[in-house]
Order: sequence, then C-alpha cells, then structure tokens
Amino acid sequence: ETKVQASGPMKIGVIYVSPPGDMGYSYMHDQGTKAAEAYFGDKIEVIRMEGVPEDDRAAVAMEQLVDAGCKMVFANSYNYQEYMLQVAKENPDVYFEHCSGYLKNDNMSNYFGRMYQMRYLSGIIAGKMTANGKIGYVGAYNTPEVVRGINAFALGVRSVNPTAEVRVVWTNTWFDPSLERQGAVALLDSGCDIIAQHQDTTQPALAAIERGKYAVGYNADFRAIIGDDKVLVSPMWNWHNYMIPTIQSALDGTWKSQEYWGGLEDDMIKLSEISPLVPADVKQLVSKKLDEMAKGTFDVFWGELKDNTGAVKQKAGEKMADGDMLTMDWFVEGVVGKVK
Amino acid sequence: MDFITKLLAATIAMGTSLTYATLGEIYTEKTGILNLGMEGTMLMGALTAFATAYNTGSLFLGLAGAIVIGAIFSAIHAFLSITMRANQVVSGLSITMFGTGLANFLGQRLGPQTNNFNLVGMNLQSKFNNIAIPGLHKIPVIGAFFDVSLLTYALYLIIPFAWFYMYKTKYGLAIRSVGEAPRTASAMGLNVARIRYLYTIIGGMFAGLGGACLSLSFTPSWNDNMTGGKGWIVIALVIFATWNPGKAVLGTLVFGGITSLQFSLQAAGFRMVIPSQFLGFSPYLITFLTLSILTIANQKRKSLFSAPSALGTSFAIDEK
Amino acid sequence: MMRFIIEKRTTKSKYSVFIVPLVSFAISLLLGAIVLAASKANPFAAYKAMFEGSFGNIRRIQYTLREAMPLLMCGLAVGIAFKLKFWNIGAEGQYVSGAIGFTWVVQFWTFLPPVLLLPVGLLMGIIAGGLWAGVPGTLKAQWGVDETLTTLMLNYVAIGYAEYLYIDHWKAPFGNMGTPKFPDAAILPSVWGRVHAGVFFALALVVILWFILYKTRWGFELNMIGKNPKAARYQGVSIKKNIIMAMLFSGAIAGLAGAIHTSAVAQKLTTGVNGNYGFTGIIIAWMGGLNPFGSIIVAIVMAALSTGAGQLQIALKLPEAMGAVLQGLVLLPLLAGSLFNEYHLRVIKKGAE
Amino acid sequence: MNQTQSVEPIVRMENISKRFPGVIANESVDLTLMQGEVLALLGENGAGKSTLMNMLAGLYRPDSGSIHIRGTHANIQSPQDSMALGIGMVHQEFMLVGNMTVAENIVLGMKDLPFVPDIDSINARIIELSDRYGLKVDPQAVIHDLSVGEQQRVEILKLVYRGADILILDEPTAVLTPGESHELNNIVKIMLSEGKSAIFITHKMDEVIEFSDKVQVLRRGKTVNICNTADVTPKDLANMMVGRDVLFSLDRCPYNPGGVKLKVEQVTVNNPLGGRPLLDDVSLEIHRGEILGIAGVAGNGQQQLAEVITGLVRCDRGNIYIDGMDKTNNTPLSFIKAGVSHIPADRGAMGIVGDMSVGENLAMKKYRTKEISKGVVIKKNFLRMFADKLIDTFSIKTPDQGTSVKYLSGGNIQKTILAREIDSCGGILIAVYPSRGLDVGATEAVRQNIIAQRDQGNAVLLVSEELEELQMVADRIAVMFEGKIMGTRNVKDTNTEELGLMMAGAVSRGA
Ligand SMILES: Nc1ncnc2c1ncn2[C@@H]1O[C@H](COP(=O)(O)OP(=O)(O)OP(=O)(O)O)[C@@H](O)[C@H]1O
Ligand SMILES: Nc1ncnc2c1ncn2[C@@H]1O[C@H](COP(=O)(O)OP(=O)(O)OP(=O)(O)O)[C@@H](O)[C@H]1O
Ligand SMILES: [Mg+2]
Ligand SMILES: [Mg+2]
Repeated sequence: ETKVQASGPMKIGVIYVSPPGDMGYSYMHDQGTKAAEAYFGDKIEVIRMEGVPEDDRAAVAMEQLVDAGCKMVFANSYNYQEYMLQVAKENPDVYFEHCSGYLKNDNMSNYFGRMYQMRYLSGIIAGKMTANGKIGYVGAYNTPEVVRGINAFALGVRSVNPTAEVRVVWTNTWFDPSLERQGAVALLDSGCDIIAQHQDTTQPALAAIERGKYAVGYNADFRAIIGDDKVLVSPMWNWHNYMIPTIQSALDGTWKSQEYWGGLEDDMIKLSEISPLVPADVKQLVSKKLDEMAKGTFDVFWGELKDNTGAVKQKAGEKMADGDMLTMDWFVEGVVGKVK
Repeated sequence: MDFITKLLAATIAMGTSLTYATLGEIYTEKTGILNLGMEGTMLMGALTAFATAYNTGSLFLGLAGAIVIGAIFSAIHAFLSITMRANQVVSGLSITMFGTGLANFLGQRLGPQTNNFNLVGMNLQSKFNNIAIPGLHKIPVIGAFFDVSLLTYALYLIIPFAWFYMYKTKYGLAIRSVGEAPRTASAMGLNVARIRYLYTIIGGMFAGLGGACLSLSFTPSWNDNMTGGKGWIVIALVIFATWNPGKAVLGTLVFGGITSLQFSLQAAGFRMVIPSQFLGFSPYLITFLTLSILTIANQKRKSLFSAPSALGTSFAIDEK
Repeated sequence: MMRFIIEKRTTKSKYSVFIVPLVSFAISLLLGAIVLAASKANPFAAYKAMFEGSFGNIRRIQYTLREAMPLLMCGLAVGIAFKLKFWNIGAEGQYVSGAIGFTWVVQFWTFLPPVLLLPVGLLMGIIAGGLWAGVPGTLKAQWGVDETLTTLMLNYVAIGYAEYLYIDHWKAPFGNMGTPKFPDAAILPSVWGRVHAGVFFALALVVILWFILYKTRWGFELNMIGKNPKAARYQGVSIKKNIIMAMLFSGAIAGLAGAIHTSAVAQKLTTGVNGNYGFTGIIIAWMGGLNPFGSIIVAIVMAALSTGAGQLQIALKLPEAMGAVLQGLVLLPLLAGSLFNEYHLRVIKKGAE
Repeated sequence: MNQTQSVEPIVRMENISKRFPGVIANESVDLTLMQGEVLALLGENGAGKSTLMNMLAGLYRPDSGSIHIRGTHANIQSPQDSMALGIGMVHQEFMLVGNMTVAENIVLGMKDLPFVPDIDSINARIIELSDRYGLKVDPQAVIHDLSVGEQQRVEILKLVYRGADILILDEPTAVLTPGESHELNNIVKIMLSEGKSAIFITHKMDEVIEFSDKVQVLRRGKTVNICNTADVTPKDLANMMVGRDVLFSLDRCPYNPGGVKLKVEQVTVNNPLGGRPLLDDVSLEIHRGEILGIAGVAGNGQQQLAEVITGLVRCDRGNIYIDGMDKTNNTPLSFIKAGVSHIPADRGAMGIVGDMSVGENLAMKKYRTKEISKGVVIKKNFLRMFADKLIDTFSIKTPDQGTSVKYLSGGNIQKTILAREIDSCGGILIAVYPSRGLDVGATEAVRQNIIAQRDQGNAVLLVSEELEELQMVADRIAVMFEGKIMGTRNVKDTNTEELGLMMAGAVSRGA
C-alpha cells in the first residue's frame, strides 16, 4: 500500500520520559531527533512530548500525537511498550518505534543499543587509571540493563587489572541529584578513586572530581559538560544512526517492523573523546579492542565467566545469548556488592 | 573512627539543606501555620539561587534570590491561609504543585541561549566549597564539623540563635503564644495575623535557603525536581524535633545519617540480606517507628510530642 | 469613611456556591493567561488546546473520566478521614498497598478458579489498603501518635516496598521493571471504550458515602467526633473505635482505587503505581467541600487539567511543566475564593466624628 | 489633667452599636464611668455585656459610636491601644497560654519589654506584687498545673503588673469557689482603694451590692436602667434584668425517697500523674426521688466522681451499681443506656459541639432512638420537630434550630444542654455546677428543672460550690475533701458552719 503524504512534511511524534534538558538519557535521544530534523529539513515535522509518565498517560500521549497527524511515533522508555503496543494495534496506519523494550507488532518495532560494549571499553580505561584498584559504580536500579553495564565495565577493568574491584551502590532512582551524589561520596569515602555511573545527572562524576578523583560519565560527554579532564571518558548513545534510516524508510514506504539491538558495528553507541590525562598506550589498547569488537572477533560476554561468589556461569569458549544478557541478574567476579 | 567521621561529614553535607528548611518550618508552625508548600518553595529557591548565581556570577546574589523567592512563595501561603482563611493543608499542597511546576518550567527558560535557554548542564564558576579549619578538622569524629561549607558554618550560629530567639526573647514569647493560644495572644495586644505573616514568610526564606544549599553547594547544578522530596522530609523533621529549633539538627542528623549509612554500608561491600529498596525507605520507616515508640513511651508527658495547639487553624478575634 | 470587615455568613448563600468558584476560575484563567503570554504563547490557543486535549473527542473524554476515577476514589477516601479531622495524607500509600494486595492475589493465588480472581483480588486490595491506614489509625486512637506524620511516612514505605516487588522480587523474567501482565480474568472489563467497570465502584461509593455521612447515625457520630471529640465521647460515642473504623474505611477505599486502577489500566504492578492520586485526593476532598457529589466535579476538573496538559506540548510546543503551572494557578484562586462561601464582606459606614 | 479629671468621666462610651452575624449585640449603648467609681454591669446571658467591654478592651471594634477616655477621644483599634490607655480587662474566659509559665503569661505582649526579658527581675516583681495584694502564685509555675482559682489570680496579676487603672472584670468569680471568690474580692477592694476605677460584670447580686456605686442594666443589647446601687434591692435588679418577677424560693414535693437507684461502693481513681488518688474510697447511694448534693471546694474530686458515674473515667478499685446491676468501668454509652444523664462542668469543652446546630446538639442523646432515627438513618424532619419541641419547652433563645450552637449566649448554651439531658434522663441525673455563670433568671430555671426531676422520682446528683444552692435544692449533702467523702448530712440536720468545716477537711463527728 502507498503512504503518500497529501502535502507538507511527515509529522513525527517523539515521547521522552524526562525533559530532554536533563543532559542524560532523554537529552541524548533528543540529540538524535535534532540530527534527524537537520538531515530531513522540511520533509519532517517533529512534535515532542516530554516528561510523559510510564503509565497509562503514555497511551494518552501517543493517541494525542496520532490525533495531531503523526505518521510515526518514537518513545524512549521501557515501560511505554505495552501502551505503545495497544495504541499501535488501534492505529495500523502509523509506525511505532519503541526504544529499549521487546514487544513488537506489524507496525511497531523495538530498538536499543549494546551499550555494554562501550562500558567494557571505559572499564579498560578505569582499570588502567586506578591507583589503588578500587573503583566505585553508582547504579540506579538493579535491572538487567544496569547489571549488564556493571558487569561489562568490571570485565573491562579486570582485563587490564585482574585484582581490581568494582564497588556498587544502588540509589533506586534514575534521577535524584542528592542521592546520586551521596552514593558517590560513600564510595569515595570507602576508598574508591574512580567513580563510574549509570545515572542521569552529573553529580556522581562531580563528587569524584571535587575530591581530585577520576570519573567515567554516561549518556552525554561529561568532560565537555563539566569541563574537567578528570572525566576520563563517557560511553554515549548515537540514536540518530537508528532514527535517520528508520525515518527514511518510512518516507520511502519501505518501513518494516523489526527488533533491533545495534552495537558497535551499527554505530549506535560510541565513546566520547578520551581525556588527555589517559596515556596514549591505554588509548591504543581501547581502539584495538574497539576494532576487534567492530570486526566481530571479540565481544564482552564471551569465554568463561564466574559470578562474584566464584560460581562458573559460562564455560570457556561459549558466547552469551542475547536472551541471557537481557535477563542478567548476577555480578561477575570482581564486583563487590549484590544485585538483590 | 574514620568511618564514623566520614559518615558524619556526608550526613552534615546533605543535612544542611534540610536543617535550614526545618528551622524555617518550625518557626512557621510555631505560630500555628502549617506550610506543606515546602517542597515547592525549596525547589523554587534552588532554581532561583542557581539562575541568579549563573547569570550574575555571584553566589551571594544567588542566596539573596533564593531568600526573596522563598518569601514570595510563603507570602502566597500566608495570604491564602491567614487573610483568606483557606485550608492550610490544601493551600500548601497547591503551592507545592505550583512551585515545582514553575521551577521546572523556568529552568528551561533562564539558561544561556547556547543551551536553548536550559539551565540543566550549566556550571557555576564557583560554589560554596568546604572550608577546613586548620587543626580542628583533623580531630576524629567531631573534625567533620570543621570541614564544611560556609552555609553549614552559618548554621552553627543560626541554630543556637534560633533556639535563643524562640525561648528567651520577647518575640519568641509572642510566637509561642500565637501558635498555642491565638485568642489570648490577641487579647494581650499581639497582632496575631502580623506575627503569623512574618514567620510564615521567614519560614519560606529559610526554605528558599535550603533549596539554595542544594543548587549552590551540595549538588551545584540545576535539575528538574532536584529537591527530590526533601520538602516532605522537612515536615517529618519538624515533628521529630518536637518543634524545638535547638533540636532541628538532631532529626536532620538521624534522617540524613540513615541515608548516608545505607550508602556507606553498600560501598563497604556489606553483603546485604536486606534489599536496597528496603534501605531506601528505611529512614521513613525508622521515623515512623521512632515517633510511634516515643509517643507511646511518653504517654504521660503528652506535651513533649504535641503540636502547637492552634496549628492549622485560622483565627479571627471576633469569631467564636 | 468606610470600613470593610469580613464577616461569617450565618446561612450559606445559594448563589455563592456557584458564583464563587466561577469567579475564581475566571481569575485563574486570567492569571494563567498572563503566564502564558509571558511565555510567548497565545493564551486562547493554549486554553483551547487544553480543552481539546481533555474533552476534544470521545476517546479523550473517556481518558479524562478514567483518570478521574482514582482521583475521585482517593478524594472520597481522604474525605471520610477528614470528617474526623484526621489528616490522612497517606492515601497515596494506601492506594499503593491496595495495588500490591491485588497483584499478590492475581499473580500467586493460582489455586483460585479464574472467576474468583477478580473479586478476591479486589477484596485483598481493600484489605491491604485498610490495614495500611489501620496502623496509623490504631496508633492515633490508642496512643495519640500524630497521624499527619505517620501516614506521610507510610506512603514512602509502601512505595518503596512496591518498587522492591516490581523491580526485584516479583519482576517478570524479561525486561526492566514490572510484574508479568495479569491474566485476563484479573482485568476489570471496559464498559465504555477506555472507561472501565471501576466507574460503577466509584459512583456507588459516592452514593454510599453521601448516605453514610449525611443520613446515618454513624455519619452524625463522625461529625461530632470531628468537631468536638470530648463532647462526642461524653455522648457515648467511642472515639477510638470510630477513628480506627473510619481509617480502615478510608484506607479500604484508597486500596480499592489502587486495586482497580492496577487491574484495569496498568494491568500489572509496575512503575507509575504511585501516580500521586492519593495526594491530589486531598485537594479533591477539600475542594469538593467534603461532599461526595462535589468531589465528582472536582475530580473531573483535575483529571482534565492533567489530560489536557499534553495538548499544550503538541499544539503550542510548550514544555510539560507548563501543565503543572496552570494546575497550580487554578487551585490558588479557588482557595482564596473559598473564603466567600463562608464569609461575606460587610461595609461599615462611619458617621462623621 | 487634674482639672478635667473631676468633671470628665474617665470612660465615656457613646452611642455604641455592634452587630454580629445574626445578632445585634449592642445597640446605641451609652456608658460612663467616673474616676474611682465602680460600675456594675448587669444583664441576662447574651445581653451584650462582654461585647461592650471587649470594645473598650480593643478586642472588637464598634460598628458605630465613640469612646472617650479621660475626656479625650480614643481611637481604640487593638488591645494594645486599650492597654496604653491604662485599661485592663479580666475576660470571661481565661486568657492564658496553658503551656507557658505564669511570668511569661504576665509579660506577654507588653510593649516596653526588652528584647531579652530579664526573667529574674520579672519574677521578683511578680512576687513583690503578689505579696502586696495577697495573691499567692509561683511565677515559675506552668499554667496547666494551676487550679482555676490560681489561674484567676494570674489574670488579676496581669492587670496589676501592667499598672492598669481602669479595670474591667467580666464575671471574675463565676468559676471560683466561695472561698476563692472572697479572696479575689478582697484583692479587688485593695485595688479600688488605690484609686482605680472599675467596671464589674457579675450575676451575683451580693457582689453587686457589696462593690458597686452604680448599676447599669442591659437587656437585648440596650440599656434598660442606670441607677445608684444604694437605691435598689437585689430583687429589683433581678427584675430589671429579666424584665419580670424572679422567684427566689422554689416549690418542691415533700422528701419521700424511694429505693436505691445508684450505688457507688469504695471507688478509687488513681492520679495518672502520681500523688494522692483523685477519688479515695468513695461510697455513696442515691435514692429515687432524691437530690444528693455534693459540696466541696472545686478540685477535691467532684468532677471525677461525676465522670466515674458516667463512665468517662475508669475506676481503679470499687464498684458502681445502677438498679443493682454492676456497671463498673462500662462504656459511657452503657451508662447512657442505663438512664444516666449528665450536665458536665465544662459546658463549652464537653457539653456541646459548637459547630453543630442547636437542633443537632439537642438530639445528641436521642439520635439513637426511634424518636429521631429509623434504623441507622437519621430522619431530618423528626430531628427538626424534636428540636423545636425542646426549644419551646425550655425557652431556649435561638434564631432557629439550625443555628450553630456556639452563637448562643452562655445561658442559652446551658439551657440547650439541660434540655437535652433532662429530656433523655432515664432515672439518674448528674448535674455538675449547672448554674455556674448563669444569670438569675437562668439559674432559677435550672434549679426548677432539677427539682422537677426529683419530683418525678429520678435520682439526682448535684455538684455545686455554692452551699446556699445546695441547701436550697438538695435533700442530702455529702461533702468531699481531697477525694474523700467527709460525711453525708440531711439538709435539715445540718448548717452552713458544719458543712464549711467539713469542706475544709475537718473530720466529721460520725456519719
Ligand atoms: N518580629 C516579631 N516577632 C514576634 N513578635 C513580635 C514581632 N514584632 C512584634 N511582635 C510582638 O508584637 C508586640 C507588638 O508589636 P509592636 O511592634 O507594636 O511592639 P514593639 O514593642 O514596638 O515591637 P518592636 O520593638 O518590634 O517595634 C510586641 O510586643 C511583640 O511581642
Ligand atoms: N464573636 C461573636 N460572634 C458572634 N456572636 C457573638 C460573638 N460574641 C458574642 N456574640 C453574641 O452577641 C450577643 C451578646 O453576647 P455577650 O457575650 O456580649 O453577652 P453577655 O451579656 O456577656 O452574656 P453572658 O452573661 O452569657 O456572658 C449574644 O447573642 C452572643 O451570642
Ligand atoms: Mg459575657
Ligand atoms: Mg513597634
């Protein structure tokens, strides 16, 4: 069937879980949206809805976007997926794109990125830069996505520093500047000299830098935001690399429903520029690993994996299946703390 | 020893904001006005402080801005509940709703053009840093009190003064009588409405300062909803302190201490049998339990835990 | 010379009940218009968008009604406690407890025949909410423990516990947060598009509460206790029993609201279960003049303000926070205006002296 | 100034009117008070006495009219203005902050108080003044812990401390025991002898005669009479107030008691705060058709006795029987169901729900019965009819049964309680200070009603501080002291002296 626009630009709705000014997760999504706007010019018109709660109000928002004439709707948070599915079923003429979930429909795709790959690389840098082998990690919730990131990071650390440990505190919030900072401070007090994070504000990193310690950012380029080289590196998202081709296919009428978990090879994720404080040999090591991952000769959860009680979780030579990664609820060796 | 010192330092750092707001709310409630608008007022304070400091480069102007906006927001509450005799709980809730909305909205309007006028992600040139007092800050445990920011040092003067003012001066006498027996206070020549206005507004100024402590010192930044419910904790802390400004800091230390302790235990790699969410709500549970147990244990000394008698009620002399 | 004094009305004016809220609302719109204009938005377009967002088509009306249901029920819940001057600011926690109780039954009581899932689940929601309110109620009745604080604190305990359940203990094997979706038998059916069968519960409760509060001996007793507990006790009314009963009842309604909303709308226990309905319920109870029928209107208005706010982003590209600003701006003049329901201005002309 | 003093009145209120929602409290009232003079302001409950004085004290502002103090026009906007003019008022209800000390209460709101008041010198001055006027109070004591009499002393001290020379005393003795009243009156005399002027509101005719030079009578907000005290008798005054003849003696059937209705057996109530028991091994019996009076200085356990018999207070030892049935520590409701009615001592705090209507307050006992409800439903029209009937029978002055009861005057509030309790009385009536603070007309009505109950065969317990009242109304009198019954006497077989000795704790000669 043909989806010819009668006239004017194609309207695209974008739903964010927080205001895109958060400098975090939604901010990076909005960078992707902005890139698409720049790329397509007046062929598309974007309507943003921000701070949409992850409950039935999400469905209301999606329907409002459809009512407003949107032919395509993106939504960036996990818990939107069931509402999106429901709205998708009722609006077969509209393309739905859900980020970070697993549900799909004829007119609904899901997509996400393999951020753990970048976490691993940032772990290498941290493992090389730590003086005492104690690295702190401020985690939001003990969900598979966060646990996976911590494990990848720890594997990166231990690949260059086999005795180092990664200490975890949970804040139980994606977003709370005070709690995030308190978590980081507790880690610093316990002797950590690098703070990594899976949180939406820059507070953990700031807490580290104020004490003269190093930080590893997340989402956006914290070194640019904070303006301090003690931010060693930040794993970042490249959402435009998904959004632009997808929008293009919708414009072309070639859009197809898919489940997409893009990694390095798809350029869905990237590392920020690495701080000049990181020695050149470390940078080389990182780009070597990056190459291997891009070529597919190496990935994070390959080979023997033990959990932090010593039990073997994966035998040597095995590769972890996506399904296991998506439900990961244990820490690898070297992580101090508990998932539950 | 070292662990405790660090724990204390972390607690003081986060407790400063709470203590300011708690002191403010104690004064407000002592005159009989319950201000549940704290959360909104603190957030507006945080925003105004940050926006002012960002745009003028002056931290002290930031503080002044927070104080002014705190005064304005609490003046709305005062007007509604004193002059218009509106229900204080509802007025406070409405102000929290309005204040959080407005702060989050303005946060996207008061920043630099380069950032789409968004304040998020903007840095201050300076912030209220910790100042260590040579020698003193090295003392185990209590050393934690001598390596804090100017805003905390100020509290060392403000708390005793707030206590003194409440219990030893004629104004304190006036405040206590107005919250306890407004009719009597009025008959004794005090202007009940004026005193209530005054301390509701002063309470708001302190709430604004509490917000400023966050955005200019503790987490120097602007973020949506960055107070994260502290305005509600303040309401609890006032009761925890039994409306005594001298004890405001106690509740703050205990409350803040629990939060810090749970992070410290996690960071120390404590194999927690208790899920982290439980630790997250433990401060609330502990406040709940403490209050219940203390009240039950002190059955005979009711006054210890009782609110100012006229709290939450409106007053007019010629009304029965 | 003239002097104005604010004087209590001895009888309620028939007109002020309507005129005061209307005038207040007009003032709200005016204030909102100023804020909108200052944000370079056309106030007329903004209000039109908000109205369309909440009532623009059948589906939106349905959404607004659906959103109004938990608000109304929490308002009713809070209202009954307020009748006793008992500040139950814990409806939020009781609502969450109800959702937890419901989820527990429909997820784990697999031995139940499917037809029983829904009724037993709702009952468990009622019980859980009631218990969550009964604890502070008992503490207050028995030992005078301050209820404002205890109910407020228990909110955060319930929310934290729910969070533990849906991101940890009861989490569905796949994904980030939330239990598995409830079985179909545990989902309240829809009766009119997005409007689910919870509407019958809500309306029935309105009638029941109105009847209890205004028509029955129990309502009379609650009124006495609220206005002078010492006198009520002297008249043979048991204060302790009534505080506990009223709190159980209050919590049960909030719990039922949580169970219904979880069943019909979220269809699993997940993030967003603490949707602020309990807090907004306080405003609704009060704005509705503690009258159950009045609460219906207020709940719909509050629901419309939140469903309509989304349209501000779509039609005018205003940030989401604008919705909350406008909500607050509606409340403040209404509050100020409420004075004139009970008072009127009297002009005193002073003779020349 | 000295010149004007002799010609100009120290207080001149002209053409004062004041309206409250629903009532005209004062209508074109004139009042003059000369230097050194004592004016007694009389009037029924609700006549507008307190309102008039509150305008002088700055609590209320007149709607119209003017006030001149010492010959100059005074624009009194607030109590502070009034105090600055040397006016001091003892209010009808205590104006004290319960959880603060005596000293704090005394200096509260004073204009020239230093920022940090010097507590020691304040205490010293209070002690000095206490000695001078024979007012014993501990400046450090917290008001909560003081007896009613002591609290009234604090009120007086406030005036003295501030050096007020125009005193307004609004029923200062209404809540006091005879002894305390006497003491207070002596203090007032000392103050008057120092040249102060006073306006004295009271319902006690002997006080009017004893103190005042001049009497002004208000009725329904208007002045009905002004005369010199020397020219009138108490009976004249009473008639002026009420507008009709007042009877000072009461009709009653001969004393012919029936069986025991209520039996209190060795009841002890401990003081939760420690110290001597509030009730100490109290035993008594009340027969049908009998009024048992309880005499004693307030605070000696009378109130606890009444509350134990109505189930409001638990007894720690002993038993209570009604019609031979053990009712010990039953709920208040079960006492009500057993037919116990109760006119409580504190009518505002316990007797009524101020924010509910007169009708609802009247129905607060009977709402459980068929007279007002059907099943669990309260029938509004039944309630209305019921209320109108009681309002009529007891001639309660109220705009209508839907008015909030708090808008009624003290006397009419008491009548409302009386009406409810008498109407619902099922055999036992407990009346605690039922005529406290009432005008002569209302007092008369209350006493007549109580006697009518007895004549109908009910058992009545009457707690009063006025021996005169007990001797007039009761059949037998029991005297309480420190929680114990000192003895019980037939009214005919005793006299004021004996009762007075027992009230002071003298051990009785056999019982
Ligand atoms: N800031 C205040 N806080 C508490 N009570 C006050 C305050 N200002 C005035 N009051 C009380 O109200 C009373 C009357 O106030 P007013 O200003 O008329 O008196 P004042 O003695 O002149 O006070 P001030 O010294 O502040 O001018 C004072 O005695 C004081 O107790
Ligand atoms: N603040 C008030 N609001 C409304 N009505 C009032 C108020 N104060 C007094 N009234 C009414 O004004 C009238 C006069 O009352 P006031 O207290 O002056 O009488 P009073 O002569 O002092 O009576 P009592 O002997 O009972 O003390 C009464 O009808 C009373 O109900
Ligand atoms: Mg009076
Ligand atoms: Mg002054």
